[in-house]
Amino acid sequence: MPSAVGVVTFPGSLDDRDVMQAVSLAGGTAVPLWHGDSDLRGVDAIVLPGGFSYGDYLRCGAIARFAPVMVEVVAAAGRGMPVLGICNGFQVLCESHLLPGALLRNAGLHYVCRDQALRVESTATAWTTGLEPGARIVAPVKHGEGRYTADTETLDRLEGEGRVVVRYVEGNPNGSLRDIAGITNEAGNVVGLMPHPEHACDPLVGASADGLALFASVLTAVVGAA
Amino acid sequence: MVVDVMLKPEILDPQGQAILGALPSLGVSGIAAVRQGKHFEIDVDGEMDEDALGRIRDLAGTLLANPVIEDFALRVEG
Amino acid sequence: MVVDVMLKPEILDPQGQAILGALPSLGVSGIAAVRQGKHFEIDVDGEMDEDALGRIRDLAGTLLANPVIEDFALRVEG
Amino acid sequence: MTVAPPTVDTVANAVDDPDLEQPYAELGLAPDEYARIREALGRRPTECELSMYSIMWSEHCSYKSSRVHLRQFGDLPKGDRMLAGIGENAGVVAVSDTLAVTFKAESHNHPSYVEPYQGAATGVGGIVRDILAMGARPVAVMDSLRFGDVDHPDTRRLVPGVVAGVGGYGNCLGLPNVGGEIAFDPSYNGNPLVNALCLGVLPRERLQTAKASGVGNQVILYGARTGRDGIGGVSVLASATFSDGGPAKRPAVQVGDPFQEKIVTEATLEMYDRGLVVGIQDLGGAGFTCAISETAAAGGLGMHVTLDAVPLREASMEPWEVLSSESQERMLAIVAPESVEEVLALCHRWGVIATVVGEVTGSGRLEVDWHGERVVDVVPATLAEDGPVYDRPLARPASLDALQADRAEDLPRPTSSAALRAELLRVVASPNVCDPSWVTDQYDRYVLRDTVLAQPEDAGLLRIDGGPLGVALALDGNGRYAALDPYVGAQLALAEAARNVAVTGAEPVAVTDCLNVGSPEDPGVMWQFAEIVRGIADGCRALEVPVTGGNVSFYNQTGDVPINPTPVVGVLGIHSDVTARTPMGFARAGDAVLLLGTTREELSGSEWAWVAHRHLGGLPPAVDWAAERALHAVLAQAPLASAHDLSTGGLASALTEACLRNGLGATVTLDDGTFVALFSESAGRALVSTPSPEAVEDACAAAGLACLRIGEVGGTALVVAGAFEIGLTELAAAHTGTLPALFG
Ligand SMILES: Nc1ncnc2c1ncn2[C@@H]1O[C@H](COP(=O)(O)OP(=O)(O)O)[C@@H](O)[C@H]1O
Ligand SMILES: [Mg+2]
Repeated sequence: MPSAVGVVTFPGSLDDRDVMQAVSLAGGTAVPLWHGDSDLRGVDAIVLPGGFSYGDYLRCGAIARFAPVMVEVVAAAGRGMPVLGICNGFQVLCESHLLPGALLRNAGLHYVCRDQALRVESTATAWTTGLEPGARIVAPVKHGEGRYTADTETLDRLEGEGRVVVRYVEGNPNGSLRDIAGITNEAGNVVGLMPHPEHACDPLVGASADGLALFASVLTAVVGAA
Repeated sequence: MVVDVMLKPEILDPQGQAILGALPSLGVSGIAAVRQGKHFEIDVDGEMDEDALGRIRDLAGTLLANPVIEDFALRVEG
Repeated sequence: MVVDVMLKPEILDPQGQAILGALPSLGVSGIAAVRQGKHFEIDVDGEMDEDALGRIRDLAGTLLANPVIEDFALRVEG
Repeated sequence: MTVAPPTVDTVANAVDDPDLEQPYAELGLAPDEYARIREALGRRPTECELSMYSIMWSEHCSYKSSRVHLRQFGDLPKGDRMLAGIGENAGVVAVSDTLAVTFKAESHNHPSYVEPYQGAATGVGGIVRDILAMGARPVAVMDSLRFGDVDHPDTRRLVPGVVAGVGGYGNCLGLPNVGGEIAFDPSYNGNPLVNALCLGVLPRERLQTAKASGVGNQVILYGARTGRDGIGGVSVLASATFSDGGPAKRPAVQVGDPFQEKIVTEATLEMYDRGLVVGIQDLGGAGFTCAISETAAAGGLGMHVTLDAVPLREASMEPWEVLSSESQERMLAIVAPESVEEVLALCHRWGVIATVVGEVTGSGRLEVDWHGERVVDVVPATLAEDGPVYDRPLARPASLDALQADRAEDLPRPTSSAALRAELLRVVASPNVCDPSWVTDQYDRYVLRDTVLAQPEDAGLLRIDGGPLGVALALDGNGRYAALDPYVGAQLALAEAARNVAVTGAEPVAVTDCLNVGSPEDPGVMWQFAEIVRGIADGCRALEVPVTGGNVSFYNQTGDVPINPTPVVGVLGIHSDVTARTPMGFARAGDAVLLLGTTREELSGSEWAWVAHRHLGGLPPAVDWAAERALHAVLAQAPLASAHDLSTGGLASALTEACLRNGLGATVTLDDGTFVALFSESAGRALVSTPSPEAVEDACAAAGLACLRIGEVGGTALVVAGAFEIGLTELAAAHTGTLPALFG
């Protein structure tokens, strides 16, 4: 039986079905999870997808963080379950303190949707073992609040511990400090990314096929762990 | 100098509504209404005199707020 | 009850910068700095006592502001 | 403190006090219209009824000035794909045995001028609800935008707000934006145009109707609470010019809540999936009044509504305000009594407020109560169907002869290769031809994972049902052409949109339109309008495609100066295999470059004439429908590596875009008359590249289409042999720099 990847739907989640399709393309089983349920339905890994949870009116991810399902997600992350937050999901992970720092309004003040070149900085996370260290990959960014910010000490620690997962290259779309596009926690099971790997799985409808490796990585990771 | 900009009372405030809607799941009770607006802190060169006040009032009514949907309030602070 | 939330001073505020940058073309001079934040007006059910104040302070520190990047100030009004 | 209930004008009052003076003129009703209302009721209307008639008989809702002309669209052959057409919320077109798509464009011009962000945002929200009401899942949006001169202060204010509003709403709703247009012309200085289009997909059997049928069925209002926003919007703001609206008129601007719309959408789709809906209607520009009177009239039965049940934002609202409010993100569903609980529970799960507000009755009347008193008692058809119809006077403007005689073909032309090169760079940098990424990068084009082509491609192309089936969409217009000749200008808009769909390899099958003009009370404007409708109808007959829906926006003028008449046309195409779509950019070095179609000396109304001389005069390019159809046929069959339509900016623009798309240069030879070849805007043409030029030439010969082999793909420059060359870096700087420099 293929490994089960849960995809959480908050009110206002948008890329939830897109992530489920990407999980299936990678050979996994996608399981929908509902924000209001305190039940992870036996999944092996979790994705918090992109979108505008609760409209993102207050601060991106600020309200979603308090959804009942997040109590379970935080606990599972603590037990080492792979968790990936994409875009709004990354914002939720920061708001939940599963990842350090915060994502602020883009420096250019506009929402930005573009195909973005990235450099793979760490392949030591549950979600990136299938990528080549140092590789240039392309995935879309599409957000208005993706400027990664943390204090200098935190940034230095992230760099020092190899926890910057991907970095923007050939132009920084949002003014993120140190061109950071994605980070991981100390254990390497929780990853937050502003770019959208689920929109980089099939060149017909995405920016490239480079993102499929992230979903393949986690399927390998959970099979290996089982 | 502080300028607070709020949607006019008869206009829908989706942001305030979203916050109000989230309170029960946070276990917060006893709050009847929340409205969200913008808050600007403006430092003026030189004296904060009548003239400067007039300029900030103009700015508030043109750039900071759209009087069609928003009200603003000025306050001297600090 | 009013809560004002501002980005911490060391964090770049592009919105404030953009407003400042737009002033010359509007013919406004004499403004040294602009920072933009959020302003919340909260109506409490019943008395505005110590207890209610405590609840709003908690709310401000958990939901309305993100202490990683923002500071907040409380003010009783109206 | 107890507040005395507001005194309300009841039906009983109206009978008792028949001579009460009523403010019908302030509500936009003419004296004879008021007389007709009294006649229909056999008494004076109540305050609530009067506001309902003023809304339903407004230009926006009743199409009273346009209806006599729009009939021509209804008379077109329907073809065998159209499942629903004009008169529905949106047209529906079958795309397979099981699936259909629905699409429509609508304007939100006046609100966007007053509050650019919210005006544009609620424009997107409104058209999305129309699509939802047909039973479809909305899957994509497009936007067509027009602003005044780039250096006009209003333009500076409006562009960033409108673009952020279109993006803010669509992005938050999770709908990819797959195309549109942006244009600048001084004729829009005081009156921008913001037109939005939405596309939806539905299983054919899920097609919904806006009918209140089945006596005893319950009427459920769901979505946002009703507030005091936008009261009288359609009857005042959308139907009058700004100059005659003093500050006393309450501006009808609403604030949109895309998050609310998203949960309303999901809740609605779940109701459809579970078969819970008998009839459905969105609450659009005319709010609750329109929804209850149209569903009641369409059902041919009656409806009883308890207004007190409507969830309000402000308890102090009066009944006529509740009836007139334009609060966004609301829907009305007709539901069988046994399904009510399930609908309410489903809405609750999504966080959507839902309330039973009435019941379908057999009375034949629309009856509305407030605090136990009857405030409305009318035959619903008198509101929804029996509004006034005007055959307004029309007159070809006398100034048109002089305008048409002032031809751009007679203007001075560049006399050296260096000057020609410089003019090409100016044309491709012009705000109407330049790269619009500053706009389109603010829109999500990936969400939903079905976008095969989006901007900067000529058309949006979406995968349907997992593929290979797809639909293509393009939205085009050109107000300058229409100013020179509205009949031809409208046809050019149709021809361009159809061509943009055809270059992807899709077959154009259906049309929607958004007709933006000045005041219908101006006979010159009314003539333009009539010519536009006739042009589109004749064009559709020639292309054998139906008009499935559309929108009319009158009163686009500043003072008594109308905008350039601006028909914006949307064309839907079906693509049988999206994996074989043709993109716009040159793909491989060594491919042959061909120009399909005939280039004539057609420079009037062109971007060159405007950029080089700020000139508008003469006759627009001619439309040859047989040639357009031949071009469509070749584009669908020939082995092409790329295909790009020629329109504004002519071959100069098409070559620039085809080269820059993938950073591949080209060398072309334009034998006779390089200047005309580069800047003419003749219709019916496409720039293609192919590894098999003979096969393309054969296909053109078979179709009777002119075809010129003009060069070859390759290198890092655009080379016009014997004239000049421009490195791609320089070309890109010119093409992409304009909007960022203007708007930041
Ligand atoms: N306001 C807009 N919204 C979405 N897409 C747009 C908008 N304006 C332009 N586009 C897209 O940008 C591309 C280039 O636009 P344009 O130069 O008008 O193309 P063309 O002249 O070929 O019709 C097209 O893909 C068009 O759909
Ligand atoms: Mg085109």
